[in-house]
Amino acid sequence: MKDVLRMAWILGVVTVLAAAVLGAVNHVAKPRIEEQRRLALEQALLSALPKADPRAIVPVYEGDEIVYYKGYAQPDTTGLVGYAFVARGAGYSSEIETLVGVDTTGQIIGLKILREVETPGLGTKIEEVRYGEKDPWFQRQFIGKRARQLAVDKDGGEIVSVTGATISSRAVTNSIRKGLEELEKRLGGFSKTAQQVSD
Amino acid sequence: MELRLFARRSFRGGVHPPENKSLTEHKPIEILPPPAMVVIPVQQHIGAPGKPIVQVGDTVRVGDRLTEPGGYVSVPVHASISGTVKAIEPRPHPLGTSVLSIVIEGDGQDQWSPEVQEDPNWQQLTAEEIRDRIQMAGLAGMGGAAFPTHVKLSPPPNKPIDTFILNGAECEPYLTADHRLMLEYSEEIVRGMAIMLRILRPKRAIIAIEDNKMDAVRVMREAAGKEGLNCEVVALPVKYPQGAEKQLIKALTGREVPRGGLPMDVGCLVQNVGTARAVYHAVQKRRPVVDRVVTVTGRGVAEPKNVLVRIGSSFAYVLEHCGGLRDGAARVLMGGPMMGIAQFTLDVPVVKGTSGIVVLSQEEVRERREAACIRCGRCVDACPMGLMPTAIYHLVKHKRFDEAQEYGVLDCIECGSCAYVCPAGLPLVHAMKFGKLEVSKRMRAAS
Amino acid sequence: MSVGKEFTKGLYAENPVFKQALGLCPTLAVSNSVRNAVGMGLAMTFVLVLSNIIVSLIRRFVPRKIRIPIYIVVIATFVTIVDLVMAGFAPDLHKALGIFVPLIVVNCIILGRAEAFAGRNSVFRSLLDGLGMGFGFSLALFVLAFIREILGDGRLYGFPLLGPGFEPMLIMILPPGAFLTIGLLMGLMNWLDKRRCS
Amino acid sequence: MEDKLWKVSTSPHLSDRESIPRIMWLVAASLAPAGIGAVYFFGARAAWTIFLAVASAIATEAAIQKLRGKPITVHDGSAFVTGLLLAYNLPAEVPFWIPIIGSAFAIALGKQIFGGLGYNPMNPALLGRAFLLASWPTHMTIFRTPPRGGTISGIDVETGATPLNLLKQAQDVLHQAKVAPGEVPAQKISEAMMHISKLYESYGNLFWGKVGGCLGETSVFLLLIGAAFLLYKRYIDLRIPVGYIGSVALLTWAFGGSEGLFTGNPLFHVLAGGLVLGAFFMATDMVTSPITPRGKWIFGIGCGVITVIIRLIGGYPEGVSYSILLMNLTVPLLDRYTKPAIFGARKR
Amino acid sequence: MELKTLLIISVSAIFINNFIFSRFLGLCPYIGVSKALDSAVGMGMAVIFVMTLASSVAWVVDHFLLEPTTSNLFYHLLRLKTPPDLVFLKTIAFILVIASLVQFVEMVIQKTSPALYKALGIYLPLITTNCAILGVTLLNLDMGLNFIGSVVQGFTSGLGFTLALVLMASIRERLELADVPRPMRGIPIAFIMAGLMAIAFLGFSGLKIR
Repeated sequence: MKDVLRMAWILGVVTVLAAAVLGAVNHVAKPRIEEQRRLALEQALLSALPKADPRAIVPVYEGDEIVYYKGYAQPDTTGLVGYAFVARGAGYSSEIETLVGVDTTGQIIGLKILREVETPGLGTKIEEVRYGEKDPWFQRQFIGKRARQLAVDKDGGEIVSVTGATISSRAVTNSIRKGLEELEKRLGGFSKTAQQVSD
Repeated sequence: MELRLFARRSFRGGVHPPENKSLTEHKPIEILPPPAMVVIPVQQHIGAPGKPIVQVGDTVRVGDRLTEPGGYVSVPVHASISGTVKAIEPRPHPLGTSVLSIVIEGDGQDQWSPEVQEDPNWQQLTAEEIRDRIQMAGLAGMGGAAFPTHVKLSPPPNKPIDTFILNGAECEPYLTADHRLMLEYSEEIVRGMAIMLRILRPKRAIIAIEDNKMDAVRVMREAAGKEGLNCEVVALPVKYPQGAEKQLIKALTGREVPRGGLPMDVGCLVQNVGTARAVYHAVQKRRPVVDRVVTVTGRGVAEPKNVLVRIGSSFAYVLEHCGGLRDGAARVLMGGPMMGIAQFTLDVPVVKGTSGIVVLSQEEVRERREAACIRCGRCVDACPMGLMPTAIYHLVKHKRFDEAQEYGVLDCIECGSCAYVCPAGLPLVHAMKFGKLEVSKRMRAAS
Repeated sequence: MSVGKEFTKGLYAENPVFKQALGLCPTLAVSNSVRNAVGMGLAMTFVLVLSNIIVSLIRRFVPRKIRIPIYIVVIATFVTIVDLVMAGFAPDLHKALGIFVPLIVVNCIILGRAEAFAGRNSVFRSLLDGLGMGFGFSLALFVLAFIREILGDGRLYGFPLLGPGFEPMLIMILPPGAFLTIGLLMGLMNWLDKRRCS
Repeated sequence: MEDKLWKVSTSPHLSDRESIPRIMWLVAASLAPAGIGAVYFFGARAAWTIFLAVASAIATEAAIQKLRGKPITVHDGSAFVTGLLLAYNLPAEVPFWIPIIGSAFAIALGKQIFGGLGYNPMNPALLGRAFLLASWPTHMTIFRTPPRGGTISGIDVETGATPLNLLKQAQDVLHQAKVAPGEVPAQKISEAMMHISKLYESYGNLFWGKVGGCLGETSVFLLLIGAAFLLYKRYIDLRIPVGYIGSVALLTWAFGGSEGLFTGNPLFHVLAGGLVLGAFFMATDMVTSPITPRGKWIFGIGCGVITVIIRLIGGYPEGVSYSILLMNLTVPLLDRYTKPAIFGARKR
Repeated sequence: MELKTLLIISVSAIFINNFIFSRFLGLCPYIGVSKALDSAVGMGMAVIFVMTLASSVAWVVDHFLLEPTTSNLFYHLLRLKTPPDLVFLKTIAFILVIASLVQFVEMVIQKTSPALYKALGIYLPLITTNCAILGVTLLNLDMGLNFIGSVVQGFTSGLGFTLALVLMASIRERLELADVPRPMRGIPIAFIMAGLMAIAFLGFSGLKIR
């Protein structure tokens, strides 16, 4: 019995010691991890809203949830350049998350796929960058398009799907269109003309 | 897949090898003269060997008893020629071993023992006396299995026989000895059968013949009618191994002999037609088994025929009377090509279980180009015992005998159907025999 | 055994992956690219060396009966440190390796070395053993990833290697490719070993 | 008579005429009509693909056997059949290296690594195909060559797809329209419905082989000629194809329709795709199918169930190859648990 | 959780994202204990049992001890101002939970059912270091499943593992009789077989329950 108590004591001490060490490490690493997360999001937001100032992209909440972001040209949040939102759609083998940026008229100006675990070599081609090019060819198609144009060719739309990966292509396309329509509803309609942004 | 709709009476599995019976089926039985010398093994049956009661130098007459039965499951052997005992020593036996044998040099007289004579009072014999006579006449199943007949005719009281089957199926290719016997000695066969029925008193008696011998069916039906025998003569569709006891019972009665059991467990008893005739001889004529009908055939024999030969005549002697061997003779078998045993010498004697001497030519012999099993399942379809021969083969090959036992290796009747159809030429029967041996060795060691 | 051997045995003769078939899950899971493989190898080596050292240090004070739970706690601590540090400083790699970073805890190589070696040997030898095993593991991972990335993606460490004309054999970066590659590699090694012996 | 020692051997001393080479070459012969059909429908390119697949299979088999120091047994025809079946599972216009690599994989890793003929647990040709499909999916799913002699009213020419592909695409569009009303243009919906009805009326095309698809799978008629021959020779057991095709028909009839239970089109599903090729020539592969009668039924039905699952809700338009490969994996278990009753073991 | 969601989790865990053929979890026992069918079945049952249990207990531990929510027990017991975020301790917490769970289960089974202990007993100690167990608890956390979802995923992942293990064992038993090249015998051929099985399981990819 004494033995058991001794062992429990040793084990307890070791565990508490370990937890303490980890607490310390966590204390140091946590800000860094959050910083990394923030950076990643910022980078994505910037590729969605290329003309916005990195310091002037503000989230818009609905309850606890961020429903979209507003991007401004100036650090003092003036000169609205557009909105960004996260679109989610069920792909072939994963949920595909895309961050999409639109200008004030509802025209897509940038996008970045945040998460996808599609079939390597097929579905993942939605992120494929062709040899000698800079951006993914599939995503490039969306730039300049509006909600009504967004459907894959097989469904009668203008987006050329990735060969052999219609489901992934369709998931991205449809989720973006749905997100756009939702955004439009929230905003009560896009404006007819684009804001002039002074560079 | 078997089309079962039309098969009236049958058993599962089986094969249809070419029959090749036309070589001898129309040739009447030819009686061969007694040879100058016979070699009579003291054991020609399943059970304990007999003990010799003669000595070298003794003179014997045809029908003289040479041995004392070695026990209840044992029968004596008798002199098949008259002459002098030259030697009592191990000699090659057609089953492939050396067996103590009594060698008799003939005197050319062919003198018969005075005891061999018709018994006018045979009808008064009790069942016990009949069995005794059958045993002392040296009767052992003439179909090939050579199990002592008197034992078979003594079922224990708790297992009454309600169906008696006379086996004239003769499903082995080439063999026609039983066929000719039925055609030429139908009355004697029926008489022998009547004697056995008298002992057993079954409800039902059947004479089973494959339908490639319709003439025999007719003759036997007639003979049975004349004898006033209350029995059916049934023509069965040709299929190997129809003549195997368990398969025959299944085909005729639909009953399955349980695993490890005997026909009497389902109230049946099967006797070969040759045995029936020998029963008649033993009981009515008091004549022991000194000769038998043998089919000498195959493409390696010059003049295939059915012959009545004395027990103990050498294969060489018999073959000489059939015109000798042809060029290209490749295998000499005792029995048919499916279950027969290949002989390495022609000096072996004809024994009580020798239904045929088949000499195959090179072209007929199964080539054994062993290939890998492609799991085609033909052996499974062919096995009349419902086994998976290929599975057992692989288990035996890898010495996994416990599993082989689970897969039923002991149930194998060694009919050869599996190996006959195997496209890979695997020695399936060989593996079965080896597996059975090992498994029973282990079982004995365990008990 | 010489000190040098203590280190080199892990590389080939007692390679934890190829020779002992240990630590298979991360080996197969993250060997679809060399980048992941290197990251995983480093993380493993870090945990192996440090846990070996600590286990060797405390081996005299630990009651036999509870040594395994204590080893596990020690290992889990280092694994969590790696996890946190990687999340903070190499987020992409952290994302790519996924749950296989925390799963280093149950990697049989580490517990196996702690139990079989560090618990019985000096600190220095344990350190060398940890390094050797860690490098051996990394080497195995690297070899697998090298083959799989080149064939399956036409690239090496993310750089196009076989040119645009090469059509990558996708199956190599899918799960079946991992199984087939390691199976063939192990067979090849058995064959080479046997040839060398005879 | 000469005194010599005769050769002995164990019984039985006779055997029927069958041998493995004979079976294999006759299976190859039974596949010939479909092969000739492939060349007729898809042109000389098909012959070239078939030749490459067969040559590569034979070469790989011989090379490995030589390497292992085993007797070279390519004359037994099994490698030939594997190459042939693989070629029949390829689209007409694959690049030349596809059949070569596919056959090499099929023989090397599908068969020889287990010790060669008789030991492979899975169908090598199908493994080769699944390997190619996973490795180079685009090459394996593009059917550009329209078959000679017409297509299903032209719809498969413009899209270059097999009937099952077309069906899946059309059903996807309809499903899309159902879950998100108003998003898919009405013209696309009516086009999808038109495709489906056209497909469902194309029995003639499907039967004679005037549809897009893999080389050897399109003509049900030519395949059935070969199958009839194999059945006559008793090289294949009816249980597997009957169980397979029967369950596919039943399940597609029950669940294949869009208007509720038992509104599907079983005949279309039986005739389309590789079902007939798979059911008669690949699921029945002796080495990789169960040996017991009951096992064969379960195997065939299992193939049917998985095929229908993949066709109706899976990621691929066709599920024949995968279903057979998956059922191959169950064969040892099936054999073990469906042993036939040993004579006399049944309760009376 | 909706029944359909649970069905999707199950189908995914058994077929599409099978622990062995797709997620690479539990490979050591998969290769090690797949030589004979009987032991494979025993191992499989033990894994299903422990996985289900571990999934539920780990969810409880995570939800009430680690997550920074108002249901955190430390928040209530220590009267903290904000719920503490202890998720960084998940690895150490889960592995301790699993280790003690296995010990506990072993003891209970030994006491209550000697027959079950005989069948599962020898496999239980191996399970602590089976990464499939820790793996499933971490996956549940990653996927944000609730309690029922975690339990279902734990159970069905175990089923998927067992399916793979039993199929493999039955095939390996047959391969014992095959003429596999000498250097490939044992573990290498098991890997090749696993690769071929994984190819067959690709057939399930993209399965959608609508």
